[in-house]
Amino acid sequence: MRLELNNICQRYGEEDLFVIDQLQLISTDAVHLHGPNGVGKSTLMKIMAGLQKPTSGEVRRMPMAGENMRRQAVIYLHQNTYLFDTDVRSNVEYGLRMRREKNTKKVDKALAWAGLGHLEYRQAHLLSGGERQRLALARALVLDPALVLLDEPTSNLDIGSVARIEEMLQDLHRRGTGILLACHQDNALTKLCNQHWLLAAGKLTVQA
Amino acid sequence: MRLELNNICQRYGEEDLFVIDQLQLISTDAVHLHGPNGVGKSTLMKIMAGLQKPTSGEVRRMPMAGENMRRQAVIYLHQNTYLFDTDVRSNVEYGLRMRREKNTKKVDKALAWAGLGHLEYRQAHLLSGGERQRLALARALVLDPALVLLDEPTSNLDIGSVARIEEMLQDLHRRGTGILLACHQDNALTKLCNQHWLLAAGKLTVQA
Amino acid sequence: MNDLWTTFSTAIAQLLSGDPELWGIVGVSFSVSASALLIALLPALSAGFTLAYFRFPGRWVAISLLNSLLAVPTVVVGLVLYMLLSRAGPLGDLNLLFTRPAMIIGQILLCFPLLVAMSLSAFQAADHRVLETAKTLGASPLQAFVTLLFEVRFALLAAVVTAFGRIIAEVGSAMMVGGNILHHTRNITTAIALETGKGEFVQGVALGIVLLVMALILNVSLGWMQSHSRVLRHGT
Amino acid sequence: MNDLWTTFSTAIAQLLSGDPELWGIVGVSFSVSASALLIALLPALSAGFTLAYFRFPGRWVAISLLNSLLAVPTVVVGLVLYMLLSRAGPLGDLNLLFTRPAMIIGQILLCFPLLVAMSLSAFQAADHRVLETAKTLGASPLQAFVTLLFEVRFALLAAVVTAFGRIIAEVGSAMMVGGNILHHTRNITTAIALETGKGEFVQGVALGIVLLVMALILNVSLGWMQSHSRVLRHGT
Amino acid sequence: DSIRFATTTSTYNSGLLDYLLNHYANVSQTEVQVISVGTGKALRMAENGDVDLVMTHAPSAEARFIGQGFGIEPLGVMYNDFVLVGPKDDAAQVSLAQTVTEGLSLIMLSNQRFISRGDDSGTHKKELQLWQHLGALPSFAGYLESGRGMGHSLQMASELGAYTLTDRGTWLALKDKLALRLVLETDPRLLNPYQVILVNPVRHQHANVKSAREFAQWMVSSEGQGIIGKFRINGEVLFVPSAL
Ligand SMILES: Nc1ncnc2c1ncn2[C@@H]1O[C@H](COP(=O)(O)OP(=O)(O)OP(=O)(O)O)[C@@H](O)[C@H]1O
Ligand SMILES: Nc1ncnc2c1ncn2[C@@H]1O[C@H](COP(=O)(O)OP(=O)(O)OP(=O)(O)O)[C@@H](O)[C@H]1O
Ligand SMILES: [Mg+2]
Ligand SMILES: [Mg+2]
Repeated sequence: MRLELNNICQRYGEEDLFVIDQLQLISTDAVHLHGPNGVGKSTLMKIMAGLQKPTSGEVRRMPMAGENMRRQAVIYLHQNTYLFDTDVRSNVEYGLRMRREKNTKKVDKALAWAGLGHLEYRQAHLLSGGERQRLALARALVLDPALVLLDEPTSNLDIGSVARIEEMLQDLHRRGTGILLACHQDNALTKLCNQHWLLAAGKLTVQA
Repeated sequence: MRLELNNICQRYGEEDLFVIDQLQLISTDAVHLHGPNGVGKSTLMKIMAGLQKPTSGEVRRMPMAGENMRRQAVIYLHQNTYLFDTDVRSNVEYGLRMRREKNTKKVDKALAWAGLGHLEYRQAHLLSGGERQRLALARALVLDPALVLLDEPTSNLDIGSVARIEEMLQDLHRRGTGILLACHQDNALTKLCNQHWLLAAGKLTVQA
Repeated sequence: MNDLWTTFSTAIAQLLSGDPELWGIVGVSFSVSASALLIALLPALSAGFTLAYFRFPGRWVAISLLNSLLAVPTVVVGLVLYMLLSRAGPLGDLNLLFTRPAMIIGQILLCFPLLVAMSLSAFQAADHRVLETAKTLGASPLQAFVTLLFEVRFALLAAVVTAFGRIIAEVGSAMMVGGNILHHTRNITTAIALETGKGEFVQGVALGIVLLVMALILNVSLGWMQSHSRVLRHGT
Repeated sequence: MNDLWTTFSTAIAQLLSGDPELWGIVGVSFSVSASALLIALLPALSAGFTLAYFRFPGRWVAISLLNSLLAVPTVVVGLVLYMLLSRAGPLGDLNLLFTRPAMIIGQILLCFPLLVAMSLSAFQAADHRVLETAKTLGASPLQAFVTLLFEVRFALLAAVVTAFGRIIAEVGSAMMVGGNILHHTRNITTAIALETGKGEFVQGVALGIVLLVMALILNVSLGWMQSHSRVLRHGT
Repeated sequence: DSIRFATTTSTYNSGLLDYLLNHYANVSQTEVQVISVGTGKALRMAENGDVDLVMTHAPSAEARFIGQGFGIEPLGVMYNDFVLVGPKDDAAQVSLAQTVTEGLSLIMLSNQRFISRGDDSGTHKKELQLWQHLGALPSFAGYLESGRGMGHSLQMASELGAYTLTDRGTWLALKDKLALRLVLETDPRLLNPYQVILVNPVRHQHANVKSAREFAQWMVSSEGQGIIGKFRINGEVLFVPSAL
């Protein structure tokens, strides 16, 4: 999967938030997106995920040679996670249910991996900040996406959880999932990235 | 202001979340509360702020000698901030309005300090993650509280913002505000703390 | 009120003893209103959704009109429908006047704007991230819609209960296009109107209480379901 | 429908030319319903709030009863009130029967359960952090309540619009305790009932449309205010 | 086979029709579906062809209805009469009056309350006609237009201590519940004749004229007339058969 952005411009009212001529993200990338608050990181990611239309410009998704197209293409993880008003387990099952897949083993694995196995029947709205964050990750990653756009996924996580997620992402990435990570801190997760993008003053700079 | 907890026990269903025999927080403290996800940090802070009744035990607030009691006693800052459905400025003014205080200067200062001066008339629900976080801090700190309980206040902040908030808290603390900070990362803010509490496995340990 | 109590207990005793006439009347009320509600529900929810999530020219006018339609008396809706269904009217050949299907159509017209208005308000209050989360996790537009319905289910339940109340309690349209014909189109409210017209107020109130009791049974079952599936929401 | 159009335009022309009889009837409708709504509003919101945020024995029964009251025909409410206000009734000495205050009381009884039910649903859908945030920032319980009202204002507006629709469109209670006395208690809906009874169907519809137009004016102004104070909510 | 029969509330609410139809069921398979509404509404429904026959008591409106070709074969079925009722103390002393005209003028001159139905019904038309004999339409302060049916107007008169004109049937059916008494009756001007009229099949081909005619004929037959004459409430005769 290859995501291509051409001549993207996002403007609110009179001001341009950012202008990006050319950008691409492919399944073998692992990118750390950073930049000051309010610069437009979340907006950019939502545009890339197709959840928001940019003021102008186009976003294209293209398959890569020999790719399995059954995989959910691009998943965006909200900075501030929304959990469905059911229990933990059925939140994780959500995406699978949408594509009419029943795979108890996958769900169990994701729950265990997110450290939520003992909470599987707790109502999601009761969870603690970190538990919510981990549930949202599990819910996305169980779908085995081609590209995953993570918006501050570690903001509420303890160090153990961060390490666990790093492992999991590493594994996904090795199996061919592209990763875009917006994150203010430097931690195990950002170290996993092989590219760094800086969004600042309305411009995106691709760093080493 | 002195906050005293006696024989607090919080239980959900069959399980005790935590049991704390004795704990106190005074205006000269600056405490870093840490512990793994889901251990009960947020719950404890809400109990201390009087927003939630513990299953058993009592929370007492006592004035200290010569203290100015007009100050808003204890403020809890949600881990996941709720902003009122108005603009940025009137969010900051909220607490002052509640105590019928009109103080444009204070509000201006808080806005400037939070780096939101240029956004003062933007609708709060449009803000970015970091901007929300800073607005919530400004809204609380403008009230000059005796104790402030901050639940992951830096989770969405860039490094510059963290530094700015550290400065501000330092200033408040010097002028007599007690601070309790739940935070998973170690950063400028946690370094400001002179006490460390560890909540783990249902017990609170006060560290050096 | 002693009077009332006797009549009411007689009415309930009649119900319990299976008095076919009274049960027939109750049956007309509930079957007509339930049919109307079921038929109107999905189109109304879709309309509410469209108004909540799509910006189009005339949207604002549509919402204002909708709210205003709530202020139209049921008898006026009945009158308009009567004029359409009357032999002298454009749809006279359908032979629907003074039948239950005509009553159902009237009640559909009555509950539709209410359901749209209330579901619109429910959808507007819903978190915008619901649809975004559903979509990004691979839900089709229809699936995302269903997810949204689920997330706002309590508000929708309130809408359904209110709409049901509106139509089961209405008399204007039922009288106008149903005709209050015994054994055919007489329902609880037209029967009440009849009794009241005769000066049999107590009988009227007793029938009203029968309706209340039936609604109570319905609501208690609903409430029971609800209270057994719901825990209060907290925020951290 | 040509017929209808003529009558309707006559009715509107009468309104515009300041026909005192028609304006008088419109005035009774709006003043009675607005008074009822204003009086019922605050108690109803408080009741809705109490039901949403406090657990007490009987809460669940109260909610079920409330929802069931929505299914009680307006004429039954009118009948009960009639029996109370009648000379032979316990409140006969107040001499309220067949006056506007009696109509107002009837409509208060009618909109109260609806307002409670809908505000309850609005409060339940509200984020639990609203009250917590208000409290922690120093709001008194009353101030926190007002903050909550503000946060759910769109849902409450929907409740008010629906309740207004219910009472301005109702005829049962107005007829029963008002009595449809010309120049005194005749409002739009009882006038419609009268015209309909005469077989003047078109006149009835025209009056209904007058009501619709008045409601439309009200709603358009409300909608205008709303659309000029509201931007769509996004989530990041 | 069924027919739709629109009739005034006064005949339906008194129970006469149920009584009559119970007997008719013995002699005919035809189901008679009764729609009881005001005179104006009944004639309007017949005009639209939504019913097959009507029975009303408003001679002038009926004449117009037939004249315009909406109805055929009017048959006088029965009559009862109107009476003046008023508060128990009869403050205007109407009971001393010899004629209804005199009674009404007493009410007007003593400015007592009078409830007019104001609904264009047969009763209302009769009342206006009676006032006309006094010269002008009434405009005294006590004259209230209720705009409601007979039962409700009687209730209102009772509540307000007012006079009103009512048909005897409704009065007999309700009088136990009212704080009113009969103050004037048996003036020839107070006669209240009921007619059945069939819907004109030329205008409405679908109308079930055959069964409707059968039913109308039965009502004016000696059998039907006998049954009407036997109908009583609390031992009092309500309707006098007039076809034989
Ligand atoms: N509809 C809108 N109108 C005006 N401004 C808007 C609108 N929506 C978003 N914004 C602004 O756009 C900016 C970018 O928001 P975005 O959430 O993309 O920032 P971000 O880079 O993710 O910041 P953070 O690191 O704080 O999460 C913010 O300043 C926000 O207030
Ligand atoms: N009503 C409830 N019933 C059962 N469990 C609950 C309830 N409310 C909260 N919990 C559980 O209590 C635990 C403590 O939650 P809390 O938010 O206090 O944790 P925390 O220490 O703040 O975690 P984090 O670091 O992730 O924010 C969580 O596991 C949560 O699921
Ligand atoms: Mg962001
Ligand atoms: Mg927490």
